[in-house]
Amino acid sequence: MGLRSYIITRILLTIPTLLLLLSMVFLIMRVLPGDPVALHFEKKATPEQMESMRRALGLDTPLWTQYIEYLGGLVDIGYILEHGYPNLGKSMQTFEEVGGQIFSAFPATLELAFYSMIIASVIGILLGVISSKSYNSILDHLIRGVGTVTYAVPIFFLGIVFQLIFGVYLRWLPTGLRINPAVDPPATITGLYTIDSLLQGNLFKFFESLKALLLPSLTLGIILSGIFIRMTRTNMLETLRLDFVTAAKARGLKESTVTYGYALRNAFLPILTMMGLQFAILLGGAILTETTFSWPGLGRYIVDRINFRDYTAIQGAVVVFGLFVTLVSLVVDILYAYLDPRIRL
Amino acid sequence: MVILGTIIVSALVIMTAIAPWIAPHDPAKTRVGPIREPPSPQFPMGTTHLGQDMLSRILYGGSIMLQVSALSVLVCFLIGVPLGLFSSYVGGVFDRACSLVIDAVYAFPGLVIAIAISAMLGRGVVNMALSIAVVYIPSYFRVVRSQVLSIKELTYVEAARGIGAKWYTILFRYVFPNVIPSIVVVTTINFADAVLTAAGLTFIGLGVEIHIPDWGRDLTSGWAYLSSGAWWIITFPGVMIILLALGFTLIGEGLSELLNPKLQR
Amino acid sequence: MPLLEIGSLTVDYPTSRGTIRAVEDVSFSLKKGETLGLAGESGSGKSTLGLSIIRLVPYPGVIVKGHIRIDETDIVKLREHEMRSIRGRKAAYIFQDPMTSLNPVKRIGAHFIELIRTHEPNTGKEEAFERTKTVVENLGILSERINDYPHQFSGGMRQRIMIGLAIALNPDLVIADEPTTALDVIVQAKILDLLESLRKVYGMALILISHDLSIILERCDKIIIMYAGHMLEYVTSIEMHRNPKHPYTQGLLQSIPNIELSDQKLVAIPGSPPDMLNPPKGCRFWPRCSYAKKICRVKEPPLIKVGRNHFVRCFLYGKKGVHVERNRKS
Amino acid sequence: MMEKIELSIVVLVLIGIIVSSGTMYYMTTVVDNLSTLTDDVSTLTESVTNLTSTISDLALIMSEGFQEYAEAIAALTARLAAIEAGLATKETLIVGTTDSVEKTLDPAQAYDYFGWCILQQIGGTLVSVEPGSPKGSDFIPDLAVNWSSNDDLDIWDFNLREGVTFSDGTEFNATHVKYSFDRAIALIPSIPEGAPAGLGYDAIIDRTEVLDTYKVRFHLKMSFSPFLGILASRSSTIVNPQYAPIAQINHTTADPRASTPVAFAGPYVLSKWNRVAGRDVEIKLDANPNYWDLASGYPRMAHVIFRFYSDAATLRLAIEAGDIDMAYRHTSPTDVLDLEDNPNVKVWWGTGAAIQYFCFQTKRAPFNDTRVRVAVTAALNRTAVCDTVFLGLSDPLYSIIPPGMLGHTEAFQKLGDANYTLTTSLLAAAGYDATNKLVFDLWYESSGHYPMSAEQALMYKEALEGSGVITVTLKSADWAGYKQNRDSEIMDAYIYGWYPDYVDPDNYAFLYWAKWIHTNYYNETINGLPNPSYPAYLQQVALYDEARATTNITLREELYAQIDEIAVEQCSVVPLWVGSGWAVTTPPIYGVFLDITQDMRYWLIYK
Repeated sequence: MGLRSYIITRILLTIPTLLLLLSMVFLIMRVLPGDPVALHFEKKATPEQMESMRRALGLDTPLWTQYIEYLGGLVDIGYILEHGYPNLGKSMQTFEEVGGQIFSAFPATLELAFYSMIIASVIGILLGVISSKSYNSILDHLIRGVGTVTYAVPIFFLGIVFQLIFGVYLRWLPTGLRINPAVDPPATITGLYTIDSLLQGNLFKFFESLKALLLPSLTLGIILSGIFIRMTRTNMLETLRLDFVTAAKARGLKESTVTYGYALRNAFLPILTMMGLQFAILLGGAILTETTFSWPGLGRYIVDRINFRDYTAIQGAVVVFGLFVTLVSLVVDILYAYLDPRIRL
Repeated sequence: MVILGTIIVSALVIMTAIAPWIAPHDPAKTRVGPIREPPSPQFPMGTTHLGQDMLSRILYGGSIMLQVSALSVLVCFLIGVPLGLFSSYVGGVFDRACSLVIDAVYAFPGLVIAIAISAMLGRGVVNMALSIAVVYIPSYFRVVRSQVLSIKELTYVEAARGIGAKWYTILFRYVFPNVIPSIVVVTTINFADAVLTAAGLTFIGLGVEIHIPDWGRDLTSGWAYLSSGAWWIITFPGVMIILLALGFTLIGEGLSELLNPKLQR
Repeated sequence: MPLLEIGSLTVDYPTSRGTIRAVEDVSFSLKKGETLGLAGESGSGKSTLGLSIIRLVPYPGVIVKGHIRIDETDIVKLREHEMRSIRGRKAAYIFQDPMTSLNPVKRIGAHFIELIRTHEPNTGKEEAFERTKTVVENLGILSERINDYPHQFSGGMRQRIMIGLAIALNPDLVIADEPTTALDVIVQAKILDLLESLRKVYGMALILISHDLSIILERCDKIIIMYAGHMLEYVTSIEMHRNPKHPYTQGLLQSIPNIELSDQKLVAIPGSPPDMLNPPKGCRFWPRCSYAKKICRVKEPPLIKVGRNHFVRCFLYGKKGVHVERNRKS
Repeated sequence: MMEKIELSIVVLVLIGIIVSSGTMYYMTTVVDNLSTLTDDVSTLTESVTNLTSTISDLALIMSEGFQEYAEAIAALTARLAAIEAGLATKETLIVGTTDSVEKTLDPAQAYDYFGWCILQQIGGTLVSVEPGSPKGSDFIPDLAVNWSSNDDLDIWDFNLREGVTFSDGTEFNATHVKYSFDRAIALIPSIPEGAPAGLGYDAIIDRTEVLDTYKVRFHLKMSFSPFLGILASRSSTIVNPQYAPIAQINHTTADPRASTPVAFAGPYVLSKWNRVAGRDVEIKLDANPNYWDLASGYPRMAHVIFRFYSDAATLRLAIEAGDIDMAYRHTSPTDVLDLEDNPNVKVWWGTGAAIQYFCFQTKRAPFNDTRVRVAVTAALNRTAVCDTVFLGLSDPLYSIIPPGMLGHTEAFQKLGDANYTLTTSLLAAAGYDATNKLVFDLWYESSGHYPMSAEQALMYKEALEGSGVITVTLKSADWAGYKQNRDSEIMDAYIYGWYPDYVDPDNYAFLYWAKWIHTNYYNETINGLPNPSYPAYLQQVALYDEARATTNITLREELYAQIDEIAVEQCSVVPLWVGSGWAVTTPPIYGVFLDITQDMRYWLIYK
C-alpha cells in the first residue's frame, strides 16, 4: 500500500476514536454536579435571569441538539479559515471563543512537551544502551535502579525539589512562568518563546525563555526517562543477541559501530513506537508540571476550568489533546515506515 | 527485585495497620505542639502548619493511598480482565467496538480523564479509586486481549474445541491460566501508577477531606511552607509515597523479568 | 610453523545453576591452506571452540585455560581493540544462519565498504566501492545489487554475501560454522563449492564446523571429533576412512548413508548426549558406549597417539590396546 | 506518651532496617559482578567519548553559527542593558500578583477584586474615598468638585470638574454621567451577574438628570445616606459613550469595547492586556497624558506592569528573588510573616474589611431550633483559627460590621469562644447530650476561593467536638458545587465570606438576612409552619432601613448596634473573623495606602 493511502487510512481511523473521546467527555461533563449558569450569579438570581443566561450559554436546547451543534461547529471550514482554529464553542464562564483560548495556551504545553521529550529520549536511550551493553553488571543494576526510582517519584514532588534547589537556594533558574518577569515575552509568531525569540534574532530573550524552560522540562523529562531507559535496555538486549551483531563483531568492526550502527539502529524501531505511546503519559504529566511551575499551558487551563464547570472549555481541551496524541502516533508510524527498509511504502 | 519490592510494600502496609497502637498522637488533632516545629525529640518528624504531629500522620497516612490503589486495581481487574477475555475470544464486531473504545481511552492522557471524573464524583476514597480505575482498565484489556488472541490459535485449544468443550470451559480452563502471568505484572505496575495518580489528584485538590491524614495531602500542603524552610512537612510524605510506588514498581519489574524468557540468558 | 595453534583450551559457562565446561583441554594446530573439520552433535562445544578462536564466546562464556596462537600471537592475552584488528582481517567467521547475519537496515554494499574502511582506514570511498564490486562479482552476484537491502536476497545469496564478507580482506583463516545447515540441499553443495574454490584462490586455511560428518569427510584434510566438550579423536580424513578408532566415531560413520553399499544398514548411536551441568565421571561417552569397561566409568581416558596424525581418547587403545574389529561388511 | 513515641520510632527504624537490608540483599546479587565493573567503566567512558566527540562537532558548528551572531549579540547585550535600565528606573513599577481579571473591565459588569482594581487605575468616578481615611467615610472630589443633597437624602446634586477629557480627547460633561448610570441600569437585566445588579442600582436610583453642562442630579427611589459610597465604587466609573455602547450584551475580554483604553478618564490607560486561556498573562498601564490631576504630579509612575503567578508560594519566591518590585494579592500569612524578618523587603499592613461568617440552614432540623444555633455559635473558637490558621493576621469578629467601621460592636462576645458550659446547657435543653450528640455536616469551599478554608473547617470541627456533645462531619465542594449546594439549601452549616462593594455598614449589616445566602431565616413560613425568627428579621430590616435614611452618625451607630443585638439572639449568620490585606515591596517604594477600602491606588506609588 502506498504511503499516501497509508496515511489517509490512518487519519480516517483516528476520526472515530476522536468522536468517541469527545462524546464520552461531552456526557461526563453534563453529568457533573454544579450548573455553569448558577456560577454567573454572585447573589441569587431570578428565574428569568437564569433563563436568559441559560439561553446565552446555549444550554436551553436538549442535549442531543447541543451535541449536534457542537460537532457541526467543529467541522465548520469557513470558521476555521476565518479564525485559524476550529469552532469549539464559547466558554461557559467568560463567553470567549474556546478555540482562541486553547490555541493561545497550546504553544506553552507544546514547548514543554517537546523539550521534555528530547531530554527524556537522550537520557533514556543513552543510559539504556550503556546498561544493556554492560548486562547484569553493577553499572547495569545502578542504571536500572535509577530508572525504577524515577518512575516511582511523584512528578510534582521532583518539580518542587528542583524549584527548591535551583530556584530558592542556588537562585540559578526561575521557579515559574515562561520567562523572567522582568522581561517582556517575545512577540507572538508561533507562540513558542524559544522559536519566536530566535526568529526575532533576540538571543537574550531566547536564553531567558530557555532558562525558564529548563526546570519544568527537566522534571518531566527525567520522570519519563525512567520508562525510556527500561524500554531501550530491553530492546537492546534482544537485539544485541541477534546474529548480525555477533557477525559484525566477528568482522572486527568498531565497538561504537556495532552498538549504535547495528544494535541501536535496529532496536530503535520498537523504541520509537513505544515513545509514541508514552506521549499520552507525557501530556498527563504536563498537567502536573504546569501546575507546579505556574506554566500557562493547556494542562493548567483544564484544571482551572473544571472548577467552573466550563463544559465547552474542557471539551475543547480534550479534543485538542486527542488530536495532538493521534497526530504524534501518526507521525511515529510514518517515521517507522520510513526508517525500516523492510517496509517500503 | 521482587523480594525487595515485597519487603517494602509489606513493611508499609504493616506500619499503616498498626499505626493506631504506636502513633503518639491523634494524626488529625491540631495544636498538639507548636506549629511548624522542626523535628525534635518530642516530635521526631516535626509538626504541620496546624501543629499536628507529623510522625503520627506519616504512620496513619498510608491507608488512603493503599485503599485507593487496592480498590482501583480491584475494579480494573474485575472489569478489564473479563472484558478482555470475552471480547477477544468472541471476536467480531463486539471485539472491534470494545477495542475502539478502549484504544480511545488508552490513547488519551489518563490524568485528564481521572481529573474530570473525580471532579464529577466528588471527594472520597471510592470516587478516587473509580476515576483512577477508568484510566487503567484499557491496559488490562489490551494485555489480556493480545495474549488470548495468540493462545486462542494454539493447538491444544483447537483440540479442546475439537472435542466439543463449552466456550466458557475453554476460556477459563485453557485460556485464562495462560494469561494470568502477564495480568499479574500489569496489576503490580497498576498499583504503582494508582498510587502516583492518587497523589496527583490530591495535588490538584481532588483528594480526601482534610480531617483524614493522607500522605498526598501533606505532600501538597507542605509545598506552601517549603519556602519558609519547613522541609519536614513535604519531605517525609514524599519519601513514603516514593517508597510505596517504588515497592510496587520493583515487584512489577521483577516479575515481568522473570516471566519474560527473552531476557533470560 | 603453524598458522593456528591451540593448546589445552578450556572454556566455561558459569550459570546460576552451575558451571558448564563447554570445551575442555582441546589442543590442535593448523597450517596455512589446511582444512580442518570439527564434527560432533549439537552441544558438543564445536561452535564454542570456533568462536573462542576469534574470542567471541557468547556471554557468560569465558576462556579459563589454554592458549590460542594465530601467527605466534596468543590472542587470549590480547586487549579488545587489538583483537578487533585480527577479526575479519586475519581470521574471519561465517555464521550458520545467513537470514539473520546481515544488518537488515544496511545496504549490502555498505556492509563491505564499512568492513574495508574499518580495517584499512586510508582506503577512499570509491576504491572501497570498486573492491566491493569485484568481490561481489566473484560471488556470482550482479554488482548492481549491492545497493539492495538484505531482505531482498534469498538465503543462498545471503550466505554467498556472508562468505564474501569473510574473504573480502583475504584473511589467513576462515571459520565456517555450519555454513549450509540453514539452506536447502541443492544450494548447500553450491555454497560449499564456492567456499572451496575461493579458499583455493586465496589460499586460506579453513575450519569447517558441522554436525554432518559426510560433508567434513569429503572436504577436509584433518578432522576433529568433539563430544561433550572433549576431543575424542583427531585424525586425517583418509585415516578416518580406513580405520576410525573411537567407538563414537565408528558409530557416527555407521549412521552415514553410503551410496556404494546398497545393502548397508544404518545404525544410530543409542542414548543421547550427556547433561553438561553434571557430565558422567570418567569417559564422557561411556553411558552410550557398547565397549564400556569399569575403568571408563571412573577414570578419564587420556588422548593417546595411535598412528601418524591420529590421536584418540579411549581406553580401548593403549600400549597394548585391543584392536576392535570394525563390524563393517566388506 | 514518650514511650509511645519511642515505640513508633522503633517501628520506623525497623522499617528502615528492613528496607536497607532488602537493598543490601539486592546489592549482593550485584556484588559478584564486581569483576565486570572495570570493563563497564570502559564501556561507559567509550560511549561518553562517542558522545563528547559528537558534542564537540556540534560545538564547532554552533561556534561558527555564533561567529555570525557576534555583532548581533553585542548589539543585543547593549539593548538588554537598555531594557534593564528602563525597568530599573523610577519610571516603571513591576507588580506580581496571583489575581487575574475574571471577565471584563466594563464597570457595568466587572465584579471581581482585580477587575475593580484595574478599573480604578484607568477610570474616574464622581467622588472617591480619601486615601487612608480611617472609616472610609471621608470623600474627596474626583470628577465632581462639590456636591449636596436634600434632607430626605433622595436628591443629590453634583458640580462636575471642567476641562477634563477622556484619554481619546473627548471633553467630559454631565451627559456622560447620565449616560454612564443609565447604561449601568439598562444593562442589569442582561448582565444580572454584574456589579450594578449586585449593588442594586435599579432599586436605589430612580433617574439621572442633566441640569447643566457641568451639573448633574440624581433622583433616588429612597432616602439613602451611603450614596457617596456607591458613587465611589468601581461600578460608578464614568464611561465614554463612544466606546461603551448602551445596548451591549455579553461583555467579553475578546470584545475590544470591554477594555478599550480610551473608554475612561483615570490616571492610567490600559496599554497592554494579554490573556491566555482566560487568565491574564500581561497587563501594562501607561500614564494617561490627559489625566486631569497631572499638575499635582499624578500618576507618579510612568508605567505599571503586572506579572501573574499561579500560586502564593511562587509569588513569594519572586519577591524574595527581587524579580518584582511589589507583591500584592497575595502571599500566604506564613510567607508574609517570614518576609517581615527579611531586611531586603518591606511589608505594608492594611486595615481589615474582608470578613468570613458561619451560616446555618434554618429551614430544617437541627438548625430550625434557635437554641441549637446559639449553642453551636458559643462552641466556636475564633481565636484558635485566627492564631493557628492565620497566624494572627486576621482578628476574631464579633459583629458582622468590621472594626474601624461605623457601627462595629462586640455583640457576639456575649456568647464567648468555646463557651462549652453554655453550649451543653442549651443543647441539653434542646435534647442533645454526650450520649445523644448533635450531628451535622459542616461544608467548606475546596477550590481556593477563600483562604485556608479546609484548615479553618478542621479547626471549627475540633472546637465544636471539644464540647463533647457535638459531632461534625466535614464536607466540601469546589466553588461551582458549593454555590449550587447553597442555592439548593442542602448544607446544614457552611462558611461564607464577604468583600465590601463600598465602605459602609450598609454594605455589611444586611448579611444577617441576605436572601442569596439561603438561610431561610428571612421567610415568614418554613414548610408551611410560621418561622419563629420572622419577627426578629422584620425588626432588623426596619432598623436597617432607618439607618439608611439618616446621616446622623450616632443614630446610625445605635441602629446597627441593635441589629447586632438581635443577631446574637438569632444566630442566623455568625461573624467569624476579619482579615486585613498586606503588600510586600522591595524598597525603595513609597506611597502605598492599604486603607479600609481595600483599594490599591497605584498612581500614588513612587520609588
